[in-house]
Amino acid sequence: MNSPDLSDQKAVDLSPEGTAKAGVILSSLVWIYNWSRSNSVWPLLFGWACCAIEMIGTAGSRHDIARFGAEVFRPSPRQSDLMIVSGTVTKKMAPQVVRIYNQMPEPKYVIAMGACAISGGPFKQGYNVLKGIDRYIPVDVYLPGCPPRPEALLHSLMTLQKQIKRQKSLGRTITNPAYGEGRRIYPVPELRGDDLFPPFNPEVWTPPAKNPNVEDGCPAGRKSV
Amino acid sequence: MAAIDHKGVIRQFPELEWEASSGSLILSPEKVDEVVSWLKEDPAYRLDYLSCVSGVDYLEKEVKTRVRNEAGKMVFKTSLSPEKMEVVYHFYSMEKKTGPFILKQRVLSRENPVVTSLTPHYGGAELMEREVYDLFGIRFTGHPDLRRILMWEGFQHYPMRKDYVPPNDYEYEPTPHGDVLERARERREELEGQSP
Amino acid sequence: MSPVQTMPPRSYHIGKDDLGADILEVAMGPHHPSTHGVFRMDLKLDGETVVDLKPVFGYLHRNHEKIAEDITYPMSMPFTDRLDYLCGMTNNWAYALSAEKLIEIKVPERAEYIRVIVAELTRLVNHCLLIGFFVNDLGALGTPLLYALREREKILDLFEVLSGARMMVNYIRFGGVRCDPPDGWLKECQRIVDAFPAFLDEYETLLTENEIIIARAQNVGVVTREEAINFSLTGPMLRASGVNYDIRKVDRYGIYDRFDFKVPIGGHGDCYDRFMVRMLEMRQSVKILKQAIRDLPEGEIMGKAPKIFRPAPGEAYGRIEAPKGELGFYLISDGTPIPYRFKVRPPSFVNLTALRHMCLGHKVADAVIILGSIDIVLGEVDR
Amino acid sequence: MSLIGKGILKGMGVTAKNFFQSYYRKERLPTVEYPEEKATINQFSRNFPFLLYDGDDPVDGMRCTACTLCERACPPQCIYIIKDKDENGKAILSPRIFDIDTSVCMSCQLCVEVCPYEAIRMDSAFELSNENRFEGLLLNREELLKPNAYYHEIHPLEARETDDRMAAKAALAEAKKKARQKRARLAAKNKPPPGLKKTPPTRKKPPQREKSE
Repeated sequence: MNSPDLSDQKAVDLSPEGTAKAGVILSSLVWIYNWSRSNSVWPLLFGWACCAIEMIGTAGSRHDIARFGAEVFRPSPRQSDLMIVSGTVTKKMAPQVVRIYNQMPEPKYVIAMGACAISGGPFKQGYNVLKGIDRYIPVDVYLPGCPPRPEALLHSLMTLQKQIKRQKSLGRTITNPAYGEGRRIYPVPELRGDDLFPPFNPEVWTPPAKNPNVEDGCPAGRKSV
Repeated sequence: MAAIDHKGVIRQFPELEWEASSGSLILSPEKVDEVVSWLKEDPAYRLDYLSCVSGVDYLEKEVKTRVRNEAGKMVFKTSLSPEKMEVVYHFYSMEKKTGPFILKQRVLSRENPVVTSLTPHYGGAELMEREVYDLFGIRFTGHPDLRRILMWEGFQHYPMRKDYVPPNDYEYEPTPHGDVLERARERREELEGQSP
Repeated sequence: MSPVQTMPPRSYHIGKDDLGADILEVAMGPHHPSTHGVFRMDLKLDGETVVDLKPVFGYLHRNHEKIAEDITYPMSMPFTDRLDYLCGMTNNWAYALSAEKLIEIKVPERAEYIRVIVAELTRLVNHCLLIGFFVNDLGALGTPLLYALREREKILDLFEVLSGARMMVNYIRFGGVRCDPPDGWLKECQRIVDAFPAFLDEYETLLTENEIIIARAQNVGVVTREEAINFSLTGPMLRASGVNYDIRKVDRYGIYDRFDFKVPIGGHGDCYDRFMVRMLEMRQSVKILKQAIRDLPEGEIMGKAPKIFRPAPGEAYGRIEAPKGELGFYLISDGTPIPYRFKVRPPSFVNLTALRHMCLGHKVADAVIILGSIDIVLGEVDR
Repeated sequence: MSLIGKGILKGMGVTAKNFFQSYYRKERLPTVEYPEEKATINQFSRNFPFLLYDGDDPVDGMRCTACTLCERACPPQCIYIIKDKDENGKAILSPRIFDIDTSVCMSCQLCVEVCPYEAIRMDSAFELSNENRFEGLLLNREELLKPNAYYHEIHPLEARETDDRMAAKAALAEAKKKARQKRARLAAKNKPPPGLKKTPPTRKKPPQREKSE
């Protein structure tokens, strides 16, 4: 699985010196390309849980996500650029989410909206709740809140737009057709027994180092009954 | 809403037990069909609407009750309450606008609990009983389509039972407490053992 | 291909068609724009006719009940917001009502009135949004839903001033409500309630006489009176089938016996009736709201609740008329501050029992609107 | 049967009315142009908790005493507190570590309700979207501590009430302290037998005594 060069975070320098270095025509082409792409992010029309209602609210006339060029909610993953994971992903649902992600064309982005999508949130101690969708698919923007208000979703969209504008690569995403070899496809987890297998995809997520703050024997906290 | 008097049903079926503490009628699974169809048709009851079906799991445990001993003093007496499973039905009558009437099917086995389904009498019991089967493992005889409903096929245990231990998936916990802390540590050791 | 299963309560005999076509199995969902979330219908189709349907649940099973059996009674309150995430206030109230049955707490008058106000506002939010979704399923993409969202935002602003949050309000407490409405809230509420009938008139002009809605929704998904009772349907679903049963009238919980309102009843039990019953219920809610705002007394907002909620061993079942139907909480206490059993009786889950029965014999496009007319919210169906 | 299509035409009339009126009536065009315009939050909005401090120094003026009441009351268990220790290893009344995991927090406000020291409050900041899962969303003590002035800025009404309540509490404590001192002085003067000294004063006594003297 070779992923396209999307992770290059270096900003395009538009100052005279920068453009001289990159070539004026090429760098302005990159800029125009990124500008138009960031202003036509089409999200996937799919709601998981509570946050989906706020997502629909964002599409309503009060907050009007159309001002950001993202009002075209596509029901088909093959026509959308952005997956807003708006709600709790359960273990039963996780294989389907990865499958939908695999069907999306490149370049594709993921916003984990709300506590549940990031880490399982308030329901993380449930036996059927996945502790964060980033265990199986790469997430670009994390949006905390339970649920985040519509303006927060707009803010996360702006964060994503900034991220898109920073991208330097031009060639690969243009030359690669949507269903080309550069499409990121991740293995779909399986439901085995009581749990998902594998527990996470090491390609996109590894458990971070132990939180240095955490000490053994924290005094408070509930014990299961 | 007017409560329902239970004396009539006890008069009709004198062998039934009435649990006063919860105000419910205790049924053994064999009697269910007869009693429920009577309750549904009897003009004094007309329980035509089944509101809620819930499963309850009781582990074997010691209970302390205050009793008066021979000397007349109040003392604590420990007794062993047996393990049991219950399916609790809440009935109302839409016709007479009365209720609730609580009916409990009790089985004294957690290994292989079998009760009688009410689906032939009340179509609304279908999904609720399937849920009880899925989460508690109580099997309903006479149910047309008894499958897992909330969990996937192939799930091995019954998660709402009191002794169910969920799979350990605490790979990383920034703010762990109590049990979670312990389980997260176990999980971390397990993962570190796996990686070379 | 497996043979067609004809199961009670109603069976359809499918004659072999001229082309000898097979039965087609289609899994609709969990990612489908018109299943209102992560719900799946496994359909068996003969041509376009539904010959069997199996609902598949559990894609949003968040273990609310298991978590609630690990934490104390007051800590479960914010979780109830997330059951039916359109109607946080009524969920709070149903849970508080059941807990108040476990420990007798007298709720002060003012708190009761505030509860009625917020519950009826919730009903307005739910019904007008649901009708938006329903006609969206019919093909009216956007417009009615956008109007509904516009009105919803006004009511959510009220909730935000009152409780701090738009959806997950966590506002009602055992024995009362968390805080008093701030100055000017009632006035604003009055303004919005007064302006609401004008919106309803407009909404009705837009929708109720529309020939497409009439053609698509009438005589589709019919449930008769007896079937509705047998399937344990509640709420607008039940009343559309002609059963006069509203828990606000029957149980008279809270202070609903003080208000003058009517219960809209449908005559045919089809999708159009369910849609109209909700339309009419909104008008009744406005009526209740006007009376409640007028009569709201001064006084305390919290009753004498114990500091640590530790009920004596026992059980309680409390239910209210939530916008979707009967929402009940069945609590068993074993004398500790943690509930031994915490069971939710969700209205939309039970209402889904009738889905198969309603869809059999209809076209697959009708299955979509029948599901839309049931008014499900997956947070509540799967918990 | 009336004219077919009448209902549709009527509906189109409604949409046309909405369209044309959106040019001159505010309630027909409720759009809030968020990044340019102010967001629709009000002073009662809540999102995530923060810690309050008085004075200028965040750590010295911290109101939190690490009593862990909020930690216990938090339904999703997203608060993590470790008490501070002085040089001798004795626990002192302030937290050394106070973490809130905003990726778990459910904004339920139960921590605010249980806090007896008015130390934790709900923030209304919502522009928190982040590209960084662990560093960006786990808030530590320093990130959580905000001055009282900030509280007054975001929740003016609530902050005023809190300040009044705290002032009343402080006044009461001050009065009690004074009364205790006075009592001690009186006791020193009268030299009562040592047994009487230990009787705890009832709650209502101090102000009465002040009055009588």
